[in-house]
Amino acid sequence: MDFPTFLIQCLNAVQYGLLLFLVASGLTLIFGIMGVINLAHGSFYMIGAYMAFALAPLFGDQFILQLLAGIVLSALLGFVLEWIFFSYLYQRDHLQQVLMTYALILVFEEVRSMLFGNDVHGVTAPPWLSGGLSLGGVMTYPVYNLFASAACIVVAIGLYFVVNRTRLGMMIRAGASNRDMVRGLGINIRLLYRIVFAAGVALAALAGMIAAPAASVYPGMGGQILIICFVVVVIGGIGSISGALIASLLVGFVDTFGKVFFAQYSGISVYVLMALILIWRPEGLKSKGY
Amino acid sequence: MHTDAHHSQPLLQAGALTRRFGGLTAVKAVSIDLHVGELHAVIGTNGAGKSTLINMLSGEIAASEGMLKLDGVDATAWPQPKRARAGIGRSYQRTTIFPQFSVLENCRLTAQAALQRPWHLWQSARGCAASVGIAREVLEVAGLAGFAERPAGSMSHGQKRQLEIAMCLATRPRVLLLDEPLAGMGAEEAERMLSLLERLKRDHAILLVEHDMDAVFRVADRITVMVNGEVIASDTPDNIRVNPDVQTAYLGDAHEH
Amino acid sequence: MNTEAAMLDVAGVNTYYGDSHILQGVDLQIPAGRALGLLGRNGMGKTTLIRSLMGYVPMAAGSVRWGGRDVTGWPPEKMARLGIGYVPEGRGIFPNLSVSENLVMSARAGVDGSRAWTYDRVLSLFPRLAERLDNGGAQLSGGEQQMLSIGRALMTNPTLMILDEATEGLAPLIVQEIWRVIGQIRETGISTLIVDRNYRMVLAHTDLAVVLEKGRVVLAGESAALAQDHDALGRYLGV
Amino acid sequence: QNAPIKVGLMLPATGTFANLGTMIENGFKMYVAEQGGKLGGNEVQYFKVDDESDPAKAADNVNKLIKRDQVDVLVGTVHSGVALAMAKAAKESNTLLIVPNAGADVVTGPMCGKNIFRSSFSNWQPAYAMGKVAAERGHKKVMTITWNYAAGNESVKGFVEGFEAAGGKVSQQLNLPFPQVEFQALLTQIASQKPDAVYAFFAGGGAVKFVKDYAAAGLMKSAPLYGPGFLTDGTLEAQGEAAQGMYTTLHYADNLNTPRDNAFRLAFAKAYKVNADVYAVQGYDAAQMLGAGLKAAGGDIKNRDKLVAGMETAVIDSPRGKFKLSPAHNPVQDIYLRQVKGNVNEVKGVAVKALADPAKGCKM
Amino acid sequence: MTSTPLPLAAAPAGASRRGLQASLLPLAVAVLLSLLPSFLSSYGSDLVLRIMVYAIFALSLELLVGTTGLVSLGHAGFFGIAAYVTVLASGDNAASIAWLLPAAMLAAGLYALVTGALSLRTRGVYFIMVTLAFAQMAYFVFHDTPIGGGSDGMFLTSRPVLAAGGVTLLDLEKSSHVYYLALGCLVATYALLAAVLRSRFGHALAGIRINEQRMRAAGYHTYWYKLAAFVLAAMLAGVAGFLMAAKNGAVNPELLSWHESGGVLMMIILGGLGSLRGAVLGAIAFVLLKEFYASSAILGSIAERWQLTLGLTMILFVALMPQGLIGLARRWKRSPEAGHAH
Ligand SMILES: Nc1ncnc2c1ncn2[C@@H]1O[C@H](COP(=O)(O)OP(=O)(O)OP(=O)(O)O)[C@@H](O)[C@H]1O
Ligand SMILES: Nc1ncnc2c1ncn2[C@@H]1O[C@H](COP(=O)(O)OP(=O)(O)OP(=O)(O)O)[C@@H](O)[C@H]1O
Ligand SMILES: [Mg+2]
Ligand SMILES: [Mg+2]
Repeated sequence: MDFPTFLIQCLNAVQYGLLLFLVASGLTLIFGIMGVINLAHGSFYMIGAYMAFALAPLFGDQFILQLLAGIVLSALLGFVLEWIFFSYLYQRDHLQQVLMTYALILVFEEVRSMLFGNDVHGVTAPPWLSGGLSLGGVMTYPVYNLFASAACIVVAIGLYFVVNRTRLGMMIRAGASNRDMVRGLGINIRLLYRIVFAAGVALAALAGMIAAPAASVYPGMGGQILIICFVVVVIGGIGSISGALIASLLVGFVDTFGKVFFAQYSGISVYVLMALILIWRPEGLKSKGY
Repeated sequence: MHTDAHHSQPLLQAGALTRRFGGLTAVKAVSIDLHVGELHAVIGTNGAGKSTLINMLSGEIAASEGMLKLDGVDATAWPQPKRARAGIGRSYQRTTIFPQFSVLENCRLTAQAALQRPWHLWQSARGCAASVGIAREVLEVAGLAGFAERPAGSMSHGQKRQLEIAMCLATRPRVLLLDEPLAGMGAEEAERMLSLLERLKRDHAILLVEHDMDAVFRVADRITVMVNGEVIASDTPDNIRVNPDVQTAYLGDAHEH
Repeated sequence: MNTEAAMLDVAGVNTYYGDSHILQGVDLQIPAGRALGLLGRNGMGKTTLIRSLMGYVPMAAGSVRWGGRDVTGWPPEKMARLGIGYVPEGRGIFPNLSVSENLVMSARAGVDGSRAWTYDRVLSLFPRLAERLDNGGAQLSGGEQQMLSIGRALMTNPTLMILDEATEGLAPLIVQEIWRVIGQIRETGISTLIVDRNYRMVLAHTDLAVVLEKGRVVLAGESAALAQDHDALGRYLGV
Repeated sequence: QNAPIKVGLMLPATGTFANLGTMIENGFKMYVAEQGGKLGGNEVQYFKVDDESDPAKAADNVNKLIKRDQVDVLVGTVHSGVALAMAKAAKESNTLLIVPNAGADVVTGPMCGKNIFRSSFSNWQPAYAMGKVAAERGHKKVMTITWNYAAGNESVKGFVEGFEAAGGKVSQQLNLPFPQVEFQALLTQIASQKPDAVYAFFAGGGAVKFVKDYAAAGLMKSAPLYGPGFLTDGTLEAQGEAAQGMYTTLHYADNLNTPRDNAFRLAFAKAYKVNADVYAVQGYDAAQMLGAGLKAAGGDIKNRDKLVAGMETAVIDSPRGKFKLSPAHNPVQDIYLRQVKGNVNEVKGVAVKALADPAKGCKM
Repeated sequence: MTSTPLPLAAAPAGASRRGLQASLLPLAVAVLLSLLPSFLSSYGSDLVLRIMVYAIFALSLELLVGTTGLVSLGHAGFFGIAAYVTVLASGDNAASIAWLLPAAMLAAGLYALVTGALSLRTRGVYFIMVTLAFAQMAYFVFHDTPIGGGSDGMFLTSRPVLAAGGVTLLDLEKSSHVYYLALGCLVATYALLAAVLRSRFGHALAGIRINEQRMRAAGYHTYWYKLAAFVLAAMLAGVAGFLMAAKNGAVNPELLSWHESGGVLMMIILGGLGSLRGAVLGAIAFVLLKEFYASSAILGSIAERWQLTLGLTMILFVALMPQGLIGLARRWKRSPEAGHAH
């Protein structure tokens, strides 16, 4: 591999890593901080992508506006979902939540099929993002991908700030370890959790909306991303935003170079990485920090 | 077993145990000997490193430096379960029980540790007469006999503290490392615990960590005082009581009776 | 006891855990600015009473009034917002938060808008905590956790402090300090409800005392008077 | 009058391939409806099972049709792994099986059997044809890329065979785990090696994303992208601009413009409100094949020998053009060269006439 | 507070009587199962067979999750490895069950020994994910390499037999023989696990689930206990894998996929964690519900929407049954004994 190609591969790795982070961030929030093992996270991602598909014609060129509308809608959805399906599960065994989210996957998948059919759909990127940059004469790089990466970085910073630096973030984390005590301090944990859950759903949906123009929209798209996101969250250390970012980038690099060097066995590479890291550091890379 | 072994070799001997947590040295080169027939109290300010010391003696956490001998045999590298089976029993400062199990099962399970036989698949655990017998006995001793069938989690705080001690006794230890056994117990229960300690020390080596000074001065044969990870004094109770360093660092004026 | 206007007035509390009838008609009043000690042997229902009035455990019967207002059945977060600072038995530290986060997250102005208890004041009360600000809650010693739990409750600037075994595991010097602070708090007009195994200290630092026996109030009155009643103390506390 | 013929449709109703399942089913039913709801004079009764495209459940699912519903003939499916399990079960229970899509070479290779038929294609067929086309178009050095799974590997193998037989050289075979859609790393590798052309096998969402990414990387001009028809069939709306001008090979195209095809497409559009595609044709032809066999057997489904002989000798008047079956029961058919124009795969000619699958390993 | 002490130890006599009662129901079910094939169509017996195989699989996971508290999302790895070994080791002529079944179990057990030894360094969700990782590795080995026929899997050319002294006792080409072998395995697995749960070993595992720290302090080498449970569970999953391969006559990488691991985990949660009956109930419910919702003969075109109906049903179950199906059964009976099962 010559040097320019190597650099482009690094760029690929970073870009894939950042996109993974965007999806995984919502998962860290719901899974790592609230303690809900949310298998339906991939479905929220899918919902976001289909939302982009459905909203695009309504908003035309107003891409940012469309994203905002999508965030509001998905947050509302998350709010209601938490209310109906999760609010009474926190006191129970965590595995009950797993069963619930598993059931939700089935339901979402079928509802999607009823609303949108089973075709593959494309979503076009807004014109101002649809060009390509030439990279050293080797290939061109879609501007949209760079935009997506930028969006991921913004979300990463924002999320890190909220979770680590605000009282809201502290309350959420406190709630994950001892709900009763948080209540005893005068904090309405039910409302708080509903908001966090909504935020997690909105983040997943945002990821889906951002990914849609690049990845297209198709049945089962949520399932594929789900496992890899769990891998990211766990490698990073559950509940750690910065850990998730590092882990996403690591996974991005391992996946990218795995494909280049061990094409035949690249399916295993990410899992080998996870197993090695967890055997080395049983609590993930950043077990304590948030 | 020795009856009065004070002058024989110590049952448990710890040399220069040190434990660091990142930048903090929680315990600095603490040496301590425990003899059968002697109750050795360790007192000290909050965060002085008493629980950490117990954790190192029982093998719960590894010492950064130092050595440990049980019965003259080097036990520094032994993992916790091995130490426990060799006779080092401990209780926890924060109640550490099996809340879902019955009170009896809590004790039976710890008693079973000495008779594990995991391959005895045909034999029912509840039918294991030896462990059930020990469990009933220690519940009687701890004053919990009437609660045997209650789920342990449904007991009050003080009752759980009593169970904590009972579970420790159920392993039939030779060395008892007790981390604030009186905390949370009412006056009456504390009284019973103290007389139990007085009985136990005849054939056990006991290390007692406790903040209740009345109790400590009543039962201790020797007192070690820790502040910020270091031993500032180790002496008989009478000498400790009047030691000015100990008074300013720990006792305050409350115990100058 | 009934002559003063009660800040907290709990009447006829009956609480069950499953089938067992734990509290059997308990009455309790805490007048504004007064300290009340709740005594009883292990397992008599002290904690259950506190958890009932805080709204953690549903009461089968009984009422809770706050400053004359009926607040029966309110959930814990609303009770806390009335101005109750709660130091639970067993501390309830958030293990995944650092010491300073444990304090900061609970900071709140009192119902009257007062901010008497600030981060700095709590740290100066417990200098040991100031040394361990970045430690995770789970990595504190038992006593440090207890300090944190008290400090956290103070950060909410309560009008009523409920201390359930708040001195457990604290070194004698600190315990003295805590009792001194309780005295101070009392002077600033804050009420306190204290459960502690050291009945002598409780009786010395409270105005009123209530003794529970098997879920019933068997004795209630002035603390000073009870301190002299060796008979009753022997009967109900086993001392 | 005979008892109704029980047809067991084992097709995906959920998951990635759900749409293909619907098209196949509709095609099949349309032919039966055209015959007045009868095949060989018999009423047709349908039994359906969702195969979920999950090979792990395939054995159980196919047994539902064979044992529970006791169907006379099995029709299915899309996923190759599932089709293999069906073939295995069909052999063990001696049930008639018609595969209306799955291209796994082994179905009409080592797994072939008297009672096993295919109305679609073998993976080898369009790939081999594309190999010849690529060589004819003057490409010397070509790279291939696919998912690392049976269908992809078979397709690439067919392409290499066709291309190298015609004098070309495949310089590198890339693959990535199924069903991953992160192509960027491999696209970079392609770009750095500067091949004359690239042959790709992907389907569904993967096909859409691959073609879009390939175009976005600016590779379409420097290294034209070829593939079997699945790369652009049913995905053009989603691929949009990116796929324009691409060449693919398949046994069907969107505007063959034969009277037979036009009539079929019109009827299909009327009946189901969507345009017919290759999957609909395959379903339709599966029904035709069964009909031909039944006719030869005089409507008696139990007369297996006559039925099979009838199917083996029939000339199927398919919308794709007439075809017969090879001795291994795979269509011997023309493979078209098509080019993407707007939202259709326009036919540009015949890549290979009457191409028969080599049926390696078939002993019958 | 002193209440009168309860009568001394649940006397052994009483315990064995209760034990007898507790084993009555499973025995009755086993007898019923052995009679079923004479009443059922071959499809019906197939369905029951499938349920039995999944019940064994679920029981094996129950030991890990319900008893020991080790939640694994990679259990299908062992199931699938055993299935592959069954096919790979059989060769062209019918192999003997006598060594094939142990070989399959051993292979699963060995993989569990190696991966378990490493995975058990982690806890909780990390453990879940490491087990997943190891199962995925096995999955990709079979999916991406030619060892096991790649993504399409491979076939069992001839199914195993059991012969003794020239007499063929079992010939798995006959589906009734597979049925009775599976029934035998199910009974044996259930009995073994029931024995494990009431033994000291089982009690120690339960103790580890609830408070591992205390178990170590008492003198238990918890790591070895957990590893033993992990390997045992994997070997029992191997029994299910062997039966699956024998039943289907084919194997496929999807047998090792995380969907399969997730599915069996859902079974035991649905059934109710912490009881063997729950695991069996869960397997029954999961298979039957799916079967019911997906049969177009009964539900017509709604059958195609089985994901919706199944999903909604599961949501209802979670909402209404905090203890899983077994909790429902207990509520009906209100028998105090049921509460004791670990
Ligand atoms: N896991 C840990 N990581 C970091 N610091 C720790 C950890 N465990 C304990 N410490 C610190 O080590 C010091 C000693 O703690 P230890 O629990 O031994 O005190 P102690 O003497 O038992 O105090 P107390 O009487 O309050 O229980 C404390 O300052 C505590 O914060
Ligand atoms: N969760 C529970 N379920 C069932 N019974 C309980 C539960 N919690 C407490 N109890 C019982 O209620 C009674 C009162 O308990 P409580 O905790 O109120 O006692 P307490 O007076 O606070 O005792 P202590 O001084 O030991 O803290 C005890 O007998 C206890 O066993
Ligand atoms: Mg301590
Ligand atoms: Mg209490």
